[in-house]
Amino acid sequence: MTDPLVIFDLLLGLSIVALALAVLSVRDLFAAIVLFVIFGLLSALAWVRLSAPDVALAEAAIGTGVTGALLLKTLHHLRYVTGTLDRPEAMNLTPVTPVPMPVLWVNAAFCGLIALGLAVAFLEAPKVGPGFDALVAEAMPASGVDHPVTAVLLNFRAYDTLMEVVVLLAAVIAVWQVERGLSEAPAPHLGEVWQGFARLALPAIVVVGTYLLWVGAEAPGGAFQGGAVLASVGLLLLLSRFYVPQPAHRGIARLAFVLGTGVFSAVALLVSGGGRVAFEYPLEHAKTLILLIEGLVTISIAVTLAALFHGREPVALGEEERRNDT
Amino acid sequence: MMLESLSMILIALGTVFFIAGTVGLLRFPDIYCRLHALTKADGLGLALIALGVALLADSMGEVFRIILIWFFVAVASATCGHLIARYERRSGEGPSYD
Amino acid sequence: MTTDPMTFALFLPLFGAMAVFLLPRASVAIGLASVAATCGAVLFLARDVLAKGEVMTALGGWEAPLGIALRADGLSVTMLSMTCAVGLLVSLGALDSFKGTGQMRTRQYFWPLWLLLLTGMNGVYLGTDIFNLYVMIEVIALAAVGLTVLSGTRAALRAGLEYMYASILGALLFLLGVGFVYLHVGRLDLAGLIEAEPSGALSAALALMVVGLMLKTALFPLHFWLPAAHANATAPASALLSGLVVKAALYIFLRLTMYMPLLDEIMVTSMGVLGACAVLWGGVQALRAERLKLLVAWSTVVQIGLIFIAFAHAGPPGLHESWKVAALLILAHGVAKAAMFMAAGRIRAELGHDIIRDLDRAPVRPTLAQFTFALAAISIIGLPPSLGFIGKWSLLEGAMSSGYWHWVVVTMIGTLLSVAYFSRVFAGFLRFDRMRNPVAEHQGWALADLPPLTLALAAIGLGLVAAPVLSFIELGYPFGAAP
Amino acid sequence: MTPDMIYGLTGIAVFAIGLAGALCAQDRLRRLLALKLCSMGAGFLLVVAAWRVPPDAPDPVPHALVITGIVVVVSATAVALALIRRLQSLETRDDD
Repeated sequence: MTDPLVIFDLLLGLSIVALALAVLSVRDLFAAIVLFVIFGLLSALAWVRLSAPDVALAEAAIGTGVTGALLLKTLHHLRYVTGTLDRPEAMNLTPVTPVPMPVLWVNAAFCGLIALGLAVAFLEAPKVGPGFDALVAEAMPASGVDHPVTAVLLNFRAYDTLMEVVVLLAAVIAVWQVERGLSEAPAPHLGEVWQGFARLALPAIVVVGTYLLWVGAEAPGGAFQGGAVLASVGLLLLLSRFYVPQPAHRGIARLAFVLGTGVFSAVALLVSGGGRVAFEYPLEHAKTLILLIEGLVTISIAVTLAALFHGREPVALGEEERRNDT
Repeated sequence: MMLESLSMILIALGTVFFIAGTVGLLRFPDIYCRLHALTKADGLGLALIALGVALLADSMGEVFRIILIWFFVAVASATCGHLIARYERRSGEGPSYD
Repeated sequence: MTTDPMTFALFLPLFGAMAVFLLPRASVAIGLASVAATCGAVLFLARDVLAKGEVMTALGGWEAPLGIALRADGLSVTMLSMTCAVGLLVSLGALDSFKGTGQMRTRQYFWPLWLLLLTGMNGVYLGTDIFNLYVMIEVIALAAVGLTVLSGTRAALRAGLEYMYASILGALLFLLGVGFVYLHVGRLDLAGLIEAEPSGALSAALALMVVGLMLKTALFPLHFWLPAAHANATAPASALLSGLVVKAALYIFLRLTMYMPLLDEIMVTSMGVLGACAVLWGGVQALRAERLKLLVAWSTVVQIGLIFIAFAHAGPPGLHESWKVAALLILAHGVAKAAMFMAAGRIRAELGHDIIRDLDRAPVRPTLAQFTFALAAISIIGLPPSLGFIGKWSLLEGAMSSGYWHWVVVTMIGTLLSVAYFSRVFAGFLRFDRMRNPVAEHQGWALADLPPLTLALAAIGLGLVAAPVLSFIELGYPFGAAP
Repeated sequence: MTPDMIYGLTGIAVFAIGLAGALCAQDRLRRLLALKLCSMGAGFLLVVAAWRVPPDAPDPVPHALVITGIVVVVSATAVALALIRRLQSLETRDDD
């Protein structure tokens, strides 16, 4: 008990658990989403305490920021569809049959037991376990970058990262597929003050996103955090109607979605040969290649996240019907 | 040492403002009063904390970034306050004067 | 450029998916070409594995604990070949299912999603790193959900959402398990797990990962999402989901049990018991199903249960043999079930419905599709000389020789049940007296019947070459041949 | 009492809460939120496992894994939300 910050940790941990409970128990869905966002931000704070600033940034930008926007947009759409847009008091969108109390208790007891078992297993495990520390430290000079997390993401475990971008690509294809022809809820009109704010914020966000990407080579930051921040540019543009997706833009959007994955996998394949395997960047070009991949992946992530927020594939009105008729 | 205690005092003062804002959020009767408490107190609280942290910064670059953060948070929270009040007024709930 | 076939088996479908997404108008040509090219890469890989037993590539040149390695042995090449071959035939079948301009958008989305699915599955079969496996099952999950809801009907969307929730939860349980593995072992490659000492954290990790995989592969009682999802998807999607996708999680499960020898009598037996419940419950539900595709979907639940019984049939001491029986059944089911779903889709397309009770009143007789269905059913019921028969026979033999008679009883009951529920369908196929106004010019077959027929014939024919298939599966087994 | 212990238990608690919610929540959106809680719990465990006593830098590999996990989960969330939107539109239209 030497460190007074332990009290802070305890308080933070308890608030996080309390917020998690509140997210599930509060009746209003809007409140649940807002509480979830707060929960995410406090978790990010906890991760800063655990000296994981990269993860905290990613969580705040993607796990909380973009996800929160996605959730709120969906809630708006659901309220529009069910005609409860102007009745905030209509908290549940669909009539929900309450779960009987005994079921709730059994469920709680079951999950409590699982938590107990996991907690015992966790406390039993070595305090500071073995890890990759030594291996990473040894391999860092050959990685081409100075920041360990970036080195792991873009070099040592680049294969994982490529597949992660593939997951994003799969998501945007699936979303376009699911939402084809879906009518859109009208965007709320937000007024001049907000428009002014958007004009001020847009260039600033671009700068911040680019900075995060650039600084990732030697300090916390990188493609994913930068991409998420840049995605918020897209969100602002879409919300403020400075940009309205047009059917004619589909081709370029598709290109932007696959740009990161395409260049990443092409580079991975092209560097191989002559005794080298896929993903094995030659040391003298490693930094350049990683920067190239990161930059393009950032663009793809930003566009993809913004497209996930927008949802539907922009299809000309009636195009779907026309095609079905012929 | 002097600088450190000064920054401590500033941060503590900022925290007091945040607590006052939170109390206002919980205790005030309608949305407009709550917004008033929240935005005022938080704006000032954040400014004090930013000042306190800036005193501890190593370089001018860091000070510059802290000022930027303060500026954007202030602008964003002002816009948010405006949006909330605007939504409330449009949905027909005027301020209550009793 | 590298000449490593494993890298190509991963990258070819990925490039194909991107090209198809960029050029939707050329989707059919590019899609078919990519699947065929992937088949070629797998053939090269099979040649390498035959020569060397196992093949490894450390991606990025970083050796295993730090980097991620690809590894192929007999089992993984068997799974890869099944995936690619079944995938190619389903792709050919999809040409007919999604033809016409009205289906243009469905077609345009089918191809990129299916190629991403192929990427993910190939990644699973070549993966050696448990976190990488987590990312791969997520690639599979998103693509599979996209395929489930391809028809866009309300029932399909509902089923797709349930499937999505089950997938996310299963993957997150697996991820938490990965966290516990790291906590205890400090590395994430499968090979590192062998040397790990047993501990609470490792048991927790194993339990979490196994439950997550059970949810993904739909083992009773975590099968709730499967029947609706597989029954409501379009025919090619159902064939892919039922024949291939559930096998990815099963494969990871088999791998984990090879590298994480923590399984004791209780755990293995409880797997078998859950499998037995799946066989019985799924059988009863299949008997009650009103629609043909729903019946086929329930039969998938039964077959998954059977695979788990096969895994457990000789207890922990027999694990080094019983995984082969499980692998054989996985292979048999993958081929036969894809054929069956496509045949069911063809029957539905010809009849306009797939209500089992009304099969015998149809004005048309899609004879070849019905024949294909019956052939696939032979393998799934387990009649000689099909591959399903060989699998079931080895199961029964192994269980009898190790004295686990209860598994014999359950398997026999399951077989009888499957005969019973498939008979409902055959009765509809074979009765002609209730047919209304037969359409004279209907030929009874179409070109689109050929891909499923090929698959069904393969399911039967593979039984005749079961011995070489078995010895191929054993190649490069990490713990050598049976002691 | 060290930070890793506190936050490790926090993570396990959050995962269990999310699991309970995912098993019995009725509302579709709420169930998704519960699953998101599960993902955060798993993230906590990995970040905690990477932690080293302060002068030592934490292990960067789990950090990279959690970042990957966050992106994967947001993708899955987006697809689930699209399904929810589409489904609600279909259901409301059919009810009329």
